[in-house]
Amino acid sequence: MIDYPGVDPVLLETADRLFAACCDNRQLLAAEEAGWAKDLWERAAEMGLPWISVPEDRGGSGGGLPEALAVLRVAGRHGAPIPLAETGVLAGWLLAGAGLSVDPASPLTVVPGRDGDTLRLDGGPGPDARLTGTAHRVPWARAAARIVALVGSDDGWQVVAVPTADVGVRVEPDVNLAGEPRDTVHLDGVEPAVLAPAAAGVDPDALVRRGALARVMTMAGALEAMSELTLAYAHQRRQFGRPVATFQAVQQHLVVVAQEAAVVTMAATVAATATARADERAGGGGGSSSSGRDGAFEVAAAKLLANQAAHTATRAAHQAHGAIGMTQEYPLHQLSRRLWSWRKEYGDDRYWTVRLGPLIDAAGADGLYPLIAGG
Amino acid sequence: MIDYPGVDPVLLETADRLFAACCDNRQLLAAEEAGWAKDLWERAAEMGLPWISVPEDRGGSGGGLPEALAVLRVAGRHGAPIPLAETGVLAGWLLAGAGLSVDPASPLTVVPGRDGDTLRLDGGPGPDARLTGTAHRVPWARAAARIVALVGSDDGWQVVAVPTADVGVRVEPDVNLAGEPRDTVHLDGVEPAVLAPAAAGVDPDALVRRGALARVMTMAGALEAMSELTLAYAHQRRQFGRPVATFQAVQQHLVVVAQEAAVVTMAATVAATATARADERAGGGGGSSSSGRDGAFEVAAAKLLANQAAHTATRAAHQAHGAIGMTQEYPLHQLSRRLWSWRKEYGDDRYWTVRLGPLIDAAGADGLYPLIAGG
Amino acid sequence: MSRPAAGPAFRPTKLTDVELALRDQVREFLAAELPHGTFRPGLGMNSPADPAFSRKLGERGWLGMALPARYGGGDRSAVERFIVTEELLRWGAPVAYHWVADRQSGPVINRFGTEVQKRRFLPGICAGRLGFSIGMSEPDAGSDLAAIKARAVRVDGGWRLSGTKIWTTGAHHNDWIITLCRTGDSAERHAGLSQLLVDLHADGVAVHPIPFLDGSTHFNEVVLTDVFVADDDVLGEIGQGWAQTTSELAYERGGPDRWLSTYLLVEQFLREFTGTPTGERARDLLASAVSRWWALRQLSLSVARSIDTGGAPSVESALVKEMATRFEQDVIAAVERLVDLEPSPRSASLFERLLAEAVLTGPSFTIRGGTLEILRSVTAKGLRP
Amino acid sequence: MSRPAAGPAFRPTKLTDVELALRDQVREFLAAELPHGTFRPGLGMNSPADPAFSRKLGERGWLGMALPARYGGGDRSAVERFIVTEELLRWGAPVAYHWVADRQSGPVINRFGTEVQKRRFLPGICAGRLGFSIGMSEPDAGSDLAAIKARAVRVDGGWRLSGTKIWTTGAHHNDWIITLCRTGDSAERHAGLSQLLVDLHADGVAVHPIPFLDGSTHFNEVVLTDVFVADDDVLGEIGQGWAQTTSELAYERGGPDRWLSTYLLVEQFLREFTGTPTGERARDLLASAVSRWWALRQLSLSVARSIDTGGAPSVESALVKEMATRFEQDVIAAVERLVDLEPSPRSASLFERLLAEAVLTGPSFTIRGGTLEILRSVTAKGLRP
Repeated sequence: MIDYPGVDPVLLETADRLFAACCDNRQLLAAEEAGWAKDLWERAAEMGLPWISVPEDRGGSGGGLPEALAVLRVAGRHGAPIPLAETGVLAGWLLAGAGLSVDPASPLTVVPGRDGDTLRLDGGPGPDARLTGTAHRVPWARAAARIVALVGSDDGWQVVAVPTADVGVRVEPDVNLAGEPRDTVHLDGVEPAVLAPAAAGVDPDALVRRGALARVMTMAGALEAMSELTLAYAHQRRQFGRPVATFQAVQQHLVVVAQEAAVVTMAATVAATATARADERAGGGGGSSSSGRDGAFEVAAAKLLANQAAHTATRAAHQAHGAIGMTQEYPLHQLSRRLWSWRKEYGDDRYWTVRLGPLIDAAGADGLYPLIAGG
Repeated sequence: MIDYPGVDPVLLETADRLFAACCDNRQLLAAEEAGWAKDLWERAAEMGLPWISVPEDRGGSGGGLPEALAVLRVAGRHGAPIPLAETGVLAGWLLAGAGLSVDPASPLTVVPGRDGDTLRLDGGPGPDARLTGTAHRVPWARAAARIVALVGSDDGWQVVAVPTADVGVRVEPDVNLAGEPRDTVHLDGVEPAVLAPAAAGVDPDALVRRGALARVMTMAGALEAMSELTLAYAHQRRQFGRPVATFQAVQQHLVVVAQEAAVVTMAATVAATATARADERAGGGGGSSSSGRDGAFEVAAAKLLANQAAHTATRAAHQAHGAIGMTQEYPLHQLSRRLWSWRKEYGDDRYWTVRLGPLIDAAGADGLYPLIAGG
Repeated sequence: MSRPAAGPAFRPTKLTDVELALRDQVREFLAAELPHGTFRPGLGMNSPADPAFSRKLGERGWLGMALPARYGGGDRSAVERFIVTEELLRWGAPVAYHWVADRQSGPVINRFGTEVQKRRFLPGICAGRLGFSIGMSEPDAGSDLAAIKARAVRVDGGWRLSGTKIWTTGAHHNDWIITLCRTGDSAERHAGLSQLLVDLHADGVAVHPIPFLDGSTHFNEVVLTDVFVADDDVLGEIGQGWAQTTSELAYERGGPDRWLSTYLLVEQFLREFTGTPTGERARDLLASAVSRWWALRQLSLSVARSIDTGGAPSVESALVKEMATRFEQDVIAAVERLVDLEPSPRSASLFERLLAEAVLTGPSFTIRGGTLEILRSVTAKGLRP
Repeated sequence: MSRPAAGPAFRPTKLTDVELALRDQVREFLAAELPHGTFRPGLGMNSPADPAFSRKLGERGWLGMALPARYGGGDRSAVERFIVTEELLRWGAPVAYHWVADRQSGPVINRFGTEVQKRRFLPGICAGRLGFSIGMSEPDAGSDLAAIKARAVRVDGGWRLSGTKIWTTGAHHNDWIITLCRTGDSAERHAGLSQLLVDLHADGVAVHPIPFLDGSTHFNEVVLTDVFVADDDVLGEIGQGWAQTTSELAYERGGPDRWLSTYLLVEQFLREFTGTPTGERARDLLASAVSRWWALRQLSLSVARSIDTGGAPSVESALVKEMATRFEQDVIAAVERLVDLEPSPRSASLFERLLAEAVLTGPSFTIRGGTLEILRSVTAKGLRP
């Protein structure tokens, strides 16, 4: 049962049918070979899925952040190999917040900002602006029409987009553990197609936070699908004359996977609600300040839990499956490889642990429970 | 089957019979009330057990460190509530190393040296020497005839002993989680009964290392007994018409407890051998240098493993037992409470992790496997 | 790649303004009644029994909250009861006296009892004046409750009951014990069990303490020797004891008592070690634990809301309980590794005393109310593909 | 308080001077043959197959070490084999080509084979020129080996074998597969099983790769369709296949391959991150892992010594394997949490490539050679009070 508080179930049913039709294990393996699922992208684009939460007057499909995230959760169930989060929830958010528009057909991506990135803006944020440097682990860069980035300038953070077709752009393929493109992008004096100051509060930390929220929701979907797949297998697979689901040792694994899926789905949803509320308060597409109940705690806690779940749940799911789960022909790896990858994207355990530190210190002993209980 | 490489099994059988006769659950509860088991002490003293490894010409029972540690392992099986390790392996080692003698009847203890201790030697290490200050967590202090300590002076580390009967000595009772005395000792200008420079290489670090070795061996015995007790219970206790040992969930616990007991017993024994060899090289009762294969790595690794086992094994053993294991009338707690206490004595996880750091750094990548494989 | 199935459902929920106001009231009451440093806080439901404190809660309408007002209850919701319980437990308040009566005996009497029984017992429970024990486990019937041997035989006007019950919390200060016993001779192990209300002061009832490994005496053995139980004191139907017993706790499993037992340990760590430069290990613990409490609380709250809206969240509450009690133990281990001290039960430091108590009693967290192993089987059976 | 019982016994042991000299020889060979940076090291027994390397080991007498010299073996001890295996694995040497033949097929042929079979197969195994696969698992017979369906029927001069075997490592480059199949019709599931030596190049044998989740193709499905197996190629006795199979691995379970799969990951972490200020987390990992390797190695070595002195350490080796494989996985998780990088299988960093491989293949460590769950049951049954 896919449902998401406040989101039209018809939207989610429709998205689920689309992904289910295009993301079986064979199709995912083909997409891994090809770099992405172009056909799926085109059908999703027809339905406007990638641009949900981007205002219509900015070229988007309208709808709110909850709708967009709910669709990501459905996409996560199927491992949909397209830049869904990148196009709308991330690039669309950056562009629209900066008063820019998306092109309602082209896949976009966003430079997540890793250690070792050297992107810089030369010539100031005017007509002479040129981008140079290297960005690592850019999702789906080879498939994207434009690469959106947040770059520093004397006038504050600027949102820029460069066409991947530009001669100054070189995309060096790399992948994550799931075979999803995480390319290295080299820019050599590229003129941005668009450039505008980022919305108030939008800075690299805010981008990582939004990216983490997108990944957490996608991971929630993957964990739910993993729990269902494992449960189905354990009831179908028989050894010693009975379903393996009746063995205590296997039951323990089934319980753990279901628990982790429940924890992450709950955490993702609560974090999404907190972020959407903060967005509203900030007046639309803006960022949110880093104090108070603006979603900072919720997103940090949710990504930390999701990262831990990626470890705990995959270990249990694989153990419940036995050898079959290690094969390419059985779909479990499409979920586990993605979870292993996504836990390192937009903040690993340590990143979010460090971010939670000041919030906990600020709360102190007397404020600790209110921090946990949201007040 | 109690055996210990190179140690006469008759000694261990004898010790085992003695402890078994004096350390059932009821007797241990009575000793907890009384502060120690005086009757057991007297019988052990008659047999010379506390002074094994202390040279006969220093008032000891002779024998080597392996014999003394093997007896500690047997004592650990029964939770023997007497200062066995303290009297011989620790106090005897300090005194004999300093050319001093033990009194072959009186229980001794040693100041382990905790943060917050303030013991100091006034008047230099001569006839005017006086001891003042507070020492915490001194095992069995209220039962000991003398308290032995290692104190600093301008002439290096001094071994001193003060009679607990001295008017300047005040023993404030405290306990560990097992109810074993871990008293606070206040000294006010006490004249040491004996005083001599510590043997070469004997310093507070060396004392902690020797204390850790003693505790590890005692913990090994406790873990073995815990494994046997848990196994026996799981085979005897029936639920749903069969022994609980036939349930997968319980089997998992039985396996874990047996594994942890095996790990710690092996680690303790190898560490004991390495230490005994280093002792021999250092010429008897001396300390050993902190580099090379002098037992420093082995003792550190063994105590770290024992501390972890105290957590892992007790959790599994209690889970396998269910409610009965939480009661005072069933003997499991005599083992688990001791393991919980001993893991914090003579170096907790962090202490030994910090000590292992430089050894690992010194080994480096190329030397890492030789460090593990002992060459 | 997989079609969605009907898995466990946890709908996120938030507290309403009315509920938030209740929370504020409870917090104000606790701050005034039990200021930090003036009382000995306990670890969750292991906290001390304090009948006077329980009566004060009763006066405020915070016991029997979800019971009908006509029997002295509050006619309030599961979420409101959740809020009060959560605040009491995280404060370390002395809840032991009313705990079982409020959480379990009141609801079961309300569900299965006669009108007379409800009028007789519920007002006292709601006032915090009547303490109850649970008589389920026996020496040979722990996880396997159907192996119960306590037996009641028909006599004129009632039953004569004999048997031995163990792990009966608080029987030495409580008034009644709801006893599961055999009233029939069915070969089917689950049939022929019934629940009887037994006066702990009746003839033939002997209460012996079962000291816990830390020396505390919350637990008792209750030996019943030819105790007469009137027909009026049969709870529910004769022969339905098994069904009544298994249903009564289905939704209560995942409540705040299953994840707050060691909360105070961490709060007190933060209080006593404040200003200490916290290393990576402390940061790891705090971030992990706070995140998990946050998520567990949302899941647990969602179960309470589901009950209020007519749901049947038995799988959900079992899932929460299983992971929550494991987490409570993980917290102890993590805190214990943070500090290089040998915790003494006699220490002047509250943190140290709480740590000692947590280490000693922690193993019971995954045993009480059904072992982890049994819970996992029950939970797994509720998970269907 | 408890009387000593006959639990699992691990006697500490040390390497003799002769054994230490062997270790030095292997280390010198590896340093000369496979210097760091000149080859692609593997993770334990998952390392690449390199027949040329295996032949070099054979030339040095380091394959089939414990087999009789008259069949090309070394007449050496289990401890000596332990030493060679340990050094090869911790170096990440390419052992896959000879692995199964050396570890399992050689010993089982030596134990159950005819004189003719020994003369035919063992010299090739000892020379590193003959590769073997294991034909045990089937689609419906994984943990439950007795459910095997592959069946051989009696024909003139031998057997006609049909069935499907899966998870047969290296069948695409090996020469023979020792196949467990049904030769009788007994209702007793374990009876009627036999082991046949099947030429992988024989008519009716089809080998299809089963790609692993990381795309590698170590594993195969071997489909056997009316394959003729001569009477000479029956291994051991007809009907004794179950007993032969269960005995063959009893002592091999706790070898260095069960705790060294992820050793290189840590060594390489230390190599590439040297000079980086290692935080508390890195110190925790290094100290814990090094300590546990040290103890596991001592336990594992003790098992090998016990075999050499006539012991039957089947419970001991199962205990070691179960904890060792869990530990191998724990190491991956701990290392993975230490470094904030998204490991790419294509990275220029060896550490990163090893980490990617470890994360992807790690789940198999507690599955291969019998799942953790089955192993626990087997082990627990061997533990008697």
